Amino acid sequence: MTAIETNSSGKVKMTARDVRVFYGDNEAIHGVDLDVIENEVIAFIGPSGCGKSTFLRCLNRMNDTIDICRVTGSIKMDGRDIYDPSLDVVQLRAQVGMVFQKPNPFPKSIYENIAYGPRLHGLASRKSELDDVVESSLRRAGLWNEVKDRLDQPGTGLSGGQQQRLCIARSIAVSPDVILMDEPCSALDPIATSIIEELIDELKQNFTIVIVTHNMQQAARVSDRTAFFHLGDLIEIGATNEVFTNPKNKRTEDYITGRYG
Amino acid sequence: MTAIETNSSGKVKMTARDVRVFYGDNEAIHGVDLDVIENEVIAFIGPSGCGKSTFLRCLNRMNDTIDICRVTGSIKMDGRDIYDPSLDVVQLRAQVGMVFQKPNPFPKSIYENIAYGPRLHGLASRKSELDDVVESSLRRAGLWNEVKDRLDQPGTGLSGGQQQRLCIARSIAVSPDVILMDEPCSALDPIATSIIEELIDELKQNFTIVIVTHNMQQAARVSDRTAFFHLGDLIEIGATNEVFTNPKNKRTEDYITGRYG
Amino acid sequence: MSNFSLIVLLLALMAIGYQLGMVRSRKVAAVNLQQKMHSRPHHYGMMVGLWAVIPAFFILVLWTLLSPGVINSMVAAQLPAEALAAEGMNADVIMRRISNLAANFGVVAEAEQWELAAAAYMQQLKSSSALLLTGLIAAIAGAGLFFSYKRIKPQLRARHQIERTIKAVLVICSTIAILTTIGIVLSMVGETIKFFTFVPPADFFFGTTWNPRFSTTGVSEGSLTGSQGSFGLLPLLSGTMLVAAIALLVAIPLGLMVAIYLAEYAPAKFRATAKPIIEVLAGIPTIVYGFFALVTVGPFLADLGASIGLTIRATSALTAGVVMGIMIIPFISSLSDDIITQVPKALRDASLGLGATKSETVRKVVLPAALPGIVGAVLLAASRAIGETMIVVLAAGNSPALTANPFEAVSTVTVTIVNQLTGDNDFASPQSLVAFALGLTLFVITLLLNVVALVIVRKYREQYE
Amino acid sequence: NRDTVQVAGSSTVLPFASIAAEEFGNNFAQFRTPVVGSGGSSGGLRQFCQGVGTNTIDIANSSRQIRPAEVAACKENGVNEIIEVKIGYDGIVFASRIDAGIFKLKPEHVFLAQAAQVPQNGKMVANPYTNWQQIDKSLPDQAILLAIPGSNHGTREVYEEKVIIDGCKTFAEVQAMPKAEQNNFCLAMRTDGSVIEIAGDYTETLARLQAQKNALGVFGLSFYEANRDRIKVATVSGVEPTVDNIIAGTYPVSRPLFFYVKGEHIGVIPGLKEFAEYFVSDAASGFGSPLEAAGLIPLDDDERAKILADIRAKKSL
Amino acid sequence: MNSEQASSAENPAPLSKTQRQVAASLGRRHRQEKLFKSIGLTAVIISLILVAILFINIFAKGVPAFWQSAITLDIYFDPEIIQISEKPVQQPDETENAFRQRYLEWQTEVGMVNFNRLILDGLYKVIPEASERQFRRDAARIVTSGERYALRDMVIENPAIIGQTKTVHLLTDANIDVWLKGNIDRDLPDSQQQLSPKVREWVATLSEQGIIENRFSFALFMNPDSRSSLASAGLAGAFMGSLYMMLVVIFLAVPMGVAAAIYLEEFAPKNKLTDLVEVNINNLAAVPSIVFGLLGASVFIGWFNLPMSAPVVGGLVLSLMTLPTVIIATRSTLKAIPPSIRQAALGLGASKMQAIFHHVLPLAVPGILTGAIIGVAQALGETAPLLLIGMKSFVAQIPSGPFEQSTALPVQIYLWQGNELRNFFEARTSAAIIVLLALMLSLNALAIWLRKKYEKRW
Ligand SMILES: Nc1ncnc2c1ncn2[C@@H]1O[C@H](COP(=O)(O)OP(=O)(O)OP(=O)(O)O)[C@@H](O)[C@H]1O
Ligand SMILES: Nc1ncnc2c1ncn2[C@@H]1O[C@H](COP(=O)(O)OP(=O)(O)OP(=O)(O)O)[C@@H](O)[C@H]1O
Ligand SMILES: [Mg+2]
Ligand SMILES: [Mg+2]
Repeated sequence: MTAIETNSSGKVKMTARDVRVFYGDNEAIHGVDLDVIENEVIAFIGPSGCGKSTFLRCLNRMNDTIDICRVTGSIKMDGRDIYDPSLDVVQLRAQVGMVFQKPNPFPKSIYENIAYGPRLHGLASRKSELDDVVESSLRRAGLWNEVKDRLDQPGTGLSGGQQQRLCIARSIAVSPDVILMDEPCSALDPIATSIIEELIDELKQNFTIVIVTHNMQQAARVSDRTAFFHLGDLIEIGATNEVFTNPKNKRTEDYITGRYG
Repeated sequence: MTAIETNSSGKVKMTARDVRVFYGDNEAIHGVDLDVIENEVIAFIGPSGCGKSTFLRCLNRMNDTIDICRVTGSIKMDGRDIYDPSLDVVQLRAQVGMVFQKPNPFPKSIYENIAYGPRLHGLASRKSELDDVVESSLRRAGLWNEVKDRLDQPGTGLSGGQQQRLCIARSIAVSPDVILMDEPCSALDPIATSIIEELIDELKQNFTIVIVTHNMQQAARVSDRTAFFHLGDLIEIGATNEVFTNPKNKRTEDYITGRYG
Repeated sequence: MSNFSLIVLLLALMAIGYQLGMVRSRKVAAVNLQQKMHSRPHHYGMMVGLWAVIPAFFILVLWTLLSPGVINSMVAAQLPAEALAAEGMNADVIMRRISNLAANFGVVAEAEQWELAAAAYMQQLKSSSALLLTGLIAAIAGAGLFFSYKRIKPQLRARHQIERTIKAVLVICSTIAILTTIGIVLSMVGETIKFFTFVPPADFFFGTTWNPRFSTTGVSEGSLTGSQGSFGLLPLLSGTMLVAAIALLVAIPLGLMVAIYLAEYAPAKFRATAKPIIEVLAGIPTIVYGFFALVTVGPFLADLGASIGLTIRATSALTAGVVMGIMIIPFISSLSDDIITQVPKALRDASLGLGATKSETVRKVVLPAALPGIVGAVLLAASRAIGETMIVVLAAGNSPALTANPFEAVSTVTVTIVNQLTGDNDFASPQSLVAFALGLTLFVITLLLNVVALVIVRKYREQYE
Repeated sequence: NRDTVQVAGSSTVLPFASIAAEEFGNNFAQFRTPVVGSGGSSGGLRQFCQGVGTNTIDIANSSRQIRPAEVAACKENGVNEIIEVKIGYDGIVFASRIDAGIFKLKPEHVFLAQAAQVPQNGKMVANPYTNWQQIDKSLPDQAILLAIPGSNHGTREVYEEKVIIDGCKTFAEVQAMPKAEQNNFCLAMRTDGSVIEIAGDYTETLARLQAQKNALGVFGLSFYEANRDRIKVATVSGVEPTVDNIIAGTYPVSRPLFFYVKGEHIGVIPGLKEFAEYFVSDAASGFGSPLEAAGLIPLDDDERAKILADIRAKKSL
Repeated sequence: MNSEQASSAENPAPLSKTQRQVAASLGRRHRQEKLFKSIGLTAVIISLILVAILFINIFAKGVPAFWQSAITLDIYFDPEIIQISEKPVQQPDETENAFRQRYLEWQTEVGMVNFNRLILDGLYKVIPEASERQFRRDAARIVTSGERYALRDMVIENPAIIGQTKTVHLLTDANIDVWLKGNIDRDLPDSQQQLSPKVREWVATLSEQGIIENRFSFALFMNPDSRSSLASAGLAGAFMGSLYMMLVVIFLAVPMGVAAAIYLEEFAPKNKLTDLVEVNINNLAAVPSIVFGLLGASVFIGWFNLPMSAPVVGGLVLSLMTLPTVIIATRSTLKAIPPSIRQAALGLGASKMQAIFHHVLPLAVPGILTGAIIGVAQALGETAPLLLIGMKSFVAQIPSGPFEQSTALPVQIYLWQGNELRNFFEARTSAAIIVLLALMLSLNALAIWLRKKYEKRW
């Protein structure tokens, strides 16, 4: 069922083998094998409810926080099993950042929202350094101009799209190695979207990015490789232009051309 | 500043005149004049943070629930001022339904999420009728197949896109006259999106729909008229094909063609 | 009919009204197809039910309050004047005898003839009053039912009426708290003023010794005339603050950590058992704590102090504070636990996703978000600590000394209030009246503290979403 | 409408009144057992003087005589008929733990132990005593720790009057002081923790003794009687505190106990008068009666007869 | 931690600069985490240990009080001694009042009988020596004085018993109980003993013969308080009083508190006035409880003419006292409920009232219940306010309704605490506390169960 692309160039950053996720008795992911390669952008696409977010959350073990959720199989990062009990999930999550599907700013000021991570990890020793981190993160997420005069106002008082960008800014402020983005542009207009896409392009130089999107064009634009999920299975994975122009699987083709359903 | 299209065909359902919205001292909407015509689909587009949601919330007075928010100007529905103190906001909100930007299912079962509204308004007298309403609403929102076996499980345990469709189903279950949809497809894949767009087309026969979207194609596909907001101003409003093919205002053009920013 | 059966009757009417209203609203809806009903059938039903009951209930209450007075004065007017004069008795006493007779209660053997007659008259009045009331209630309830029934139209906003009624009930309930405060202040002001006629306010508020003698005002033969002792508030106040502060120092960290552990770390089963068990601490009668402090904790602390070279009295502010702190743990732990549990998961996820540890998430995200509620819990605990008596009586040594040393014996305002109010003092003497002054002062002080707390909370409040 | 006699007041009288009430209820089937509340003499009289009516109490127990100010307050509220009933005496003893030393106290010893300042060689000096032996060689060699009744207790008055003041005035230095200052001087207490004021019951005093071996406490005679195995009594001025000694008047520290009946309620509240009469009857509180067994020191027969007559005559203050 | 370092050594994944910084901070942060968690666990354990200590303290003292020594005697209801007329029956033409009068007279007549003689006669059968003149006084002390009324009540209940012999268990005197339980040193000299040497000798033999033995003390649960016959004092009156009071509190304070909290948190305009109300309610929680007693005495007894010493009044006063607790607890939880829930409901056309009652309140249930649990626990243990409304009383009857005079469990505890007999201030108070705790837990059981049911994290 799974289609693993073996001859990928570049170093493998993360590998998932036979990953299954259960919510209670319900199996949401049915044995997925997948590699994430360093410094690539990989896009997950697929119909709503097919398990993209679920799989994404496996990659930094955010599923641990859901009581009824159980993960089996192996996921490795740099060769280390991230489900190894001796592994430090905190470090894992610092290394593998995440932007959630629903924007979830802290009920703190905009400034504090961004500064939270750097402070936590001791990334800025002085106030001015922190100010710099905050400003540059907001700038890169394209939010600086809108909020620079109201940094001390609550992040929860922002518009939907602003909150989403705030969350992106917040997660890049700690410079993780891998960034998991769950539909980061869902609430954004084309312009803001293009800013984020530029950001992704820029981040790709140093980081690895996994992005979930339901926007085919976006997937085509930003990603190097694309994985297509369907009902908990990984149907197809390959170089983006390959997948989009010449899908191997019928279902992928149907989905991409919008004929599915 | 405002561009009001006067010679619109059809009966005017809602009129807004010189609507200003303040968050504290901050003016988020600067005097907007706008008509919503019966049985049309009107799309609000504009960059993130320009006030689309804010204006939308004015139309069913959801802004009342934000402490610091203050609305001036007049908004009428069927000729009645909806800010008239003698008006029953509850009835208003039953007439003017809303799908929020961030999906907010009740922490109850999926069934209860949908059944709540019909029960509240006494739209179903028997259990079987209610079951029908629940099923048809879920079907129309394209969620039935995914959740029919788990109607008794919490609505909060759904995927992002599923939650969004749940909220759409929930709001159409009470058959409001006007439906305000704040980016109803932001978390949806193309197929689910097309289902919702079909739904909108279908609803249009009987209801009036105001939709906020940042997806130009979607606006072009579903809406009869389009309003472009920018920084709290209504810049342009007109028949959708007009606005998209032949925008009157430079900023509209820039935005639509993605050159803005 | 007795009031009880009247109430049952009204409830029955309410049920009937409810049914009628429902049926009628459905009919009206079926006739007026073009116009939508404003409210749901059960709203109309409830409205009719309420109209049937509420006015009638008010009448019932008024009647019950007023009728005894009316009947009494009617009977009193009938009493033979010469008999009254002959008895030379208090009119009140006679009336009570008559009503006892009328109620067939108590064995009043030597009842006079005229008394019996008056009693019979009273009985008659009472029964006719009851009859009248029943009639009146029935009429009013019927009228209410009928007119509200008639009023059912699509435009009628029945739900509003009901919600307004409910809101009125809610308002009344919150007024009770205000009325209580007013009552408390009123019940203390008069006696406080009386107290200040004995002792100058300055001596009371700024005095540094508390040593009221046993009440001696007006003792004729006793040799102790004249000395009423000193009524300095400060030692008591400092004692109160000291003990409450120690209690909070014990309870806040313990309680909060318990709450955090139960809400964030503990397995569900453990939490479900540990929480009610810890809540028992709030329900153990304070006298038990008092003796626990006196017999167990005090000597233990004294020994502990001795072993590290500190002199701690067995009965000290420390002993009382520690034990009181134990008692109020559940106030903080259980309430905070509930509030922490309410904080949305999305916030925790956001923090964890950034690589925060669980404790960092709790400290920096969850607790700030839960702060308003937690402060409420802490204030409640603090209030309890300030208002508590029995533990302090036994454990703090009941020795009103102006000291900031927690190892010394102290006394507190509340203890003194209880002691002075329930002791053997002359109740018209300053020794006893001072209780009221103390109560009022404490009231004002805690009020100010609460204002400060409110201001602080407002400043740091974080509203999520 | 009330058919039960309501009593409230002194906690010293409470046990006696309770027994009387219970016996009354058992012996008079036609009346209900009176309800006896506590709340201190002050609290009882306060309630008593609140007015006339079924929502006020009928009898107030008191371990001291009613004060003129209280009578005035009563009258202000319409309580004019206050019938005073003396029921007997209460003895107060000094006792220490059974394993502590034997005390043969004199009033001046107690004064010297508790005073803030003591006369020494014609001068007043801050109290230097920390051990009973320093006060008098006959006293045991143990640290001074005195548990006395709190200033809200009626016992305190007797204690101060009959022990402290008496002991204090034996000193020539004190007698030399102006009369007005004597009391203040005598009653000033040391604050170094050697004196503990007990606001609660005698059980609390007992608990203190259990916690602190050296403590010398003040108890009621009946409490001591019931706990003879744990505490031992001190003689005062050489007299042993026994019922006989107290009746004979040789033991100095005792006080009368009272209750006050609201005359206005007699005839209205069933059983009120009967209860009052029963309480002071020989059967209830005479020699060999249950109240005596409970530790009340009975009145002599003449006084009893006079009081009974007063009740019958509704003789009020 | 170590293995991780090892593995990162064998697998040299070059960490970025920030990730190195992160890794560097981790050691400290994990120590913090561990510390924090263990502090939490310690706090829980300390609290549980405290509960355990208190419980052990109470139970160790209190459990023995549930057993009391009783003597088994054959009582002959001697017609010689019990000379009474026929038990009256109501005649058809007789008024209620007249019959009551007649019945009372008969009861008084029965009351005149010296039932003690029956007991003594029974005693002489097991201790013949006791019938000797010089020992009669001692013999009279063996059975506690209240038991003669038990015999009287048997006769009043069923006069046909006269002439029969019945085997009955009678409670012995409280001092005998103390002595048998070993609470008084048996080796002490006579002068320090409460019992005379003869009585001690008898009791020793009787208990060897099994005629006196420790029996489960039903009297403790069935009898009201007693002062003249200490051994037969029980908790029934206080228990019922407390129960009635708590019912009033539960049905009054909890709904009212919740209602007030809803109004203040959800409906009241946010202005200076409501701030004042909020502060005021917080402040009310700090008012010493005795002050509520003052208020209750003047309002409920003085104005509303409610009876004194009655559980309703106690319940009302305690309700006022508990109200702030419930209000504060409820408000705190209401505050913590995310606004999106309210908005979702409002957006569907629910009125504010409906949004609150359908969605917000169910989520607030756990907090409300916690408030109720703590409030009830506090109210149940409170005595000071009862002092001024006449409920800190000696009441020798079991109340048959909330308007009857009664006392309350904590009051009973206080009264027994001050009793000079050690059975009371040691064992019985603890037994009473056990009963109080049991009542508290059973009153709260439903709330605890419900709370658990409604707790859901989302
Ligand atoms: N609750 C609030 N408090 C304060 N300011 C707010 C609040 N909600 C929105 N704003 C501000 O009002 C402006 C308009 O917000 P609005 O939510 O209407 O934008 P929008 O057009 O819906 O944007 P988006 O597409 O990102 O959702 C923004 O600048 C936003 O920051
Ligand atoms: N917390 C949960 N409890 C139970 N089931 C869940 C939970 N979260 C997700 N699921 C179910 O698991 C499946 C996969 O969900 P997931 O969120 O991964 O979908 P998705 O691909 O992200 O969809 P979307 O594009 O709509 O966000 C869905 O059927 C969903 O209903
Ligand atoms: Mg998803
Ligand atoms: Mg928006």
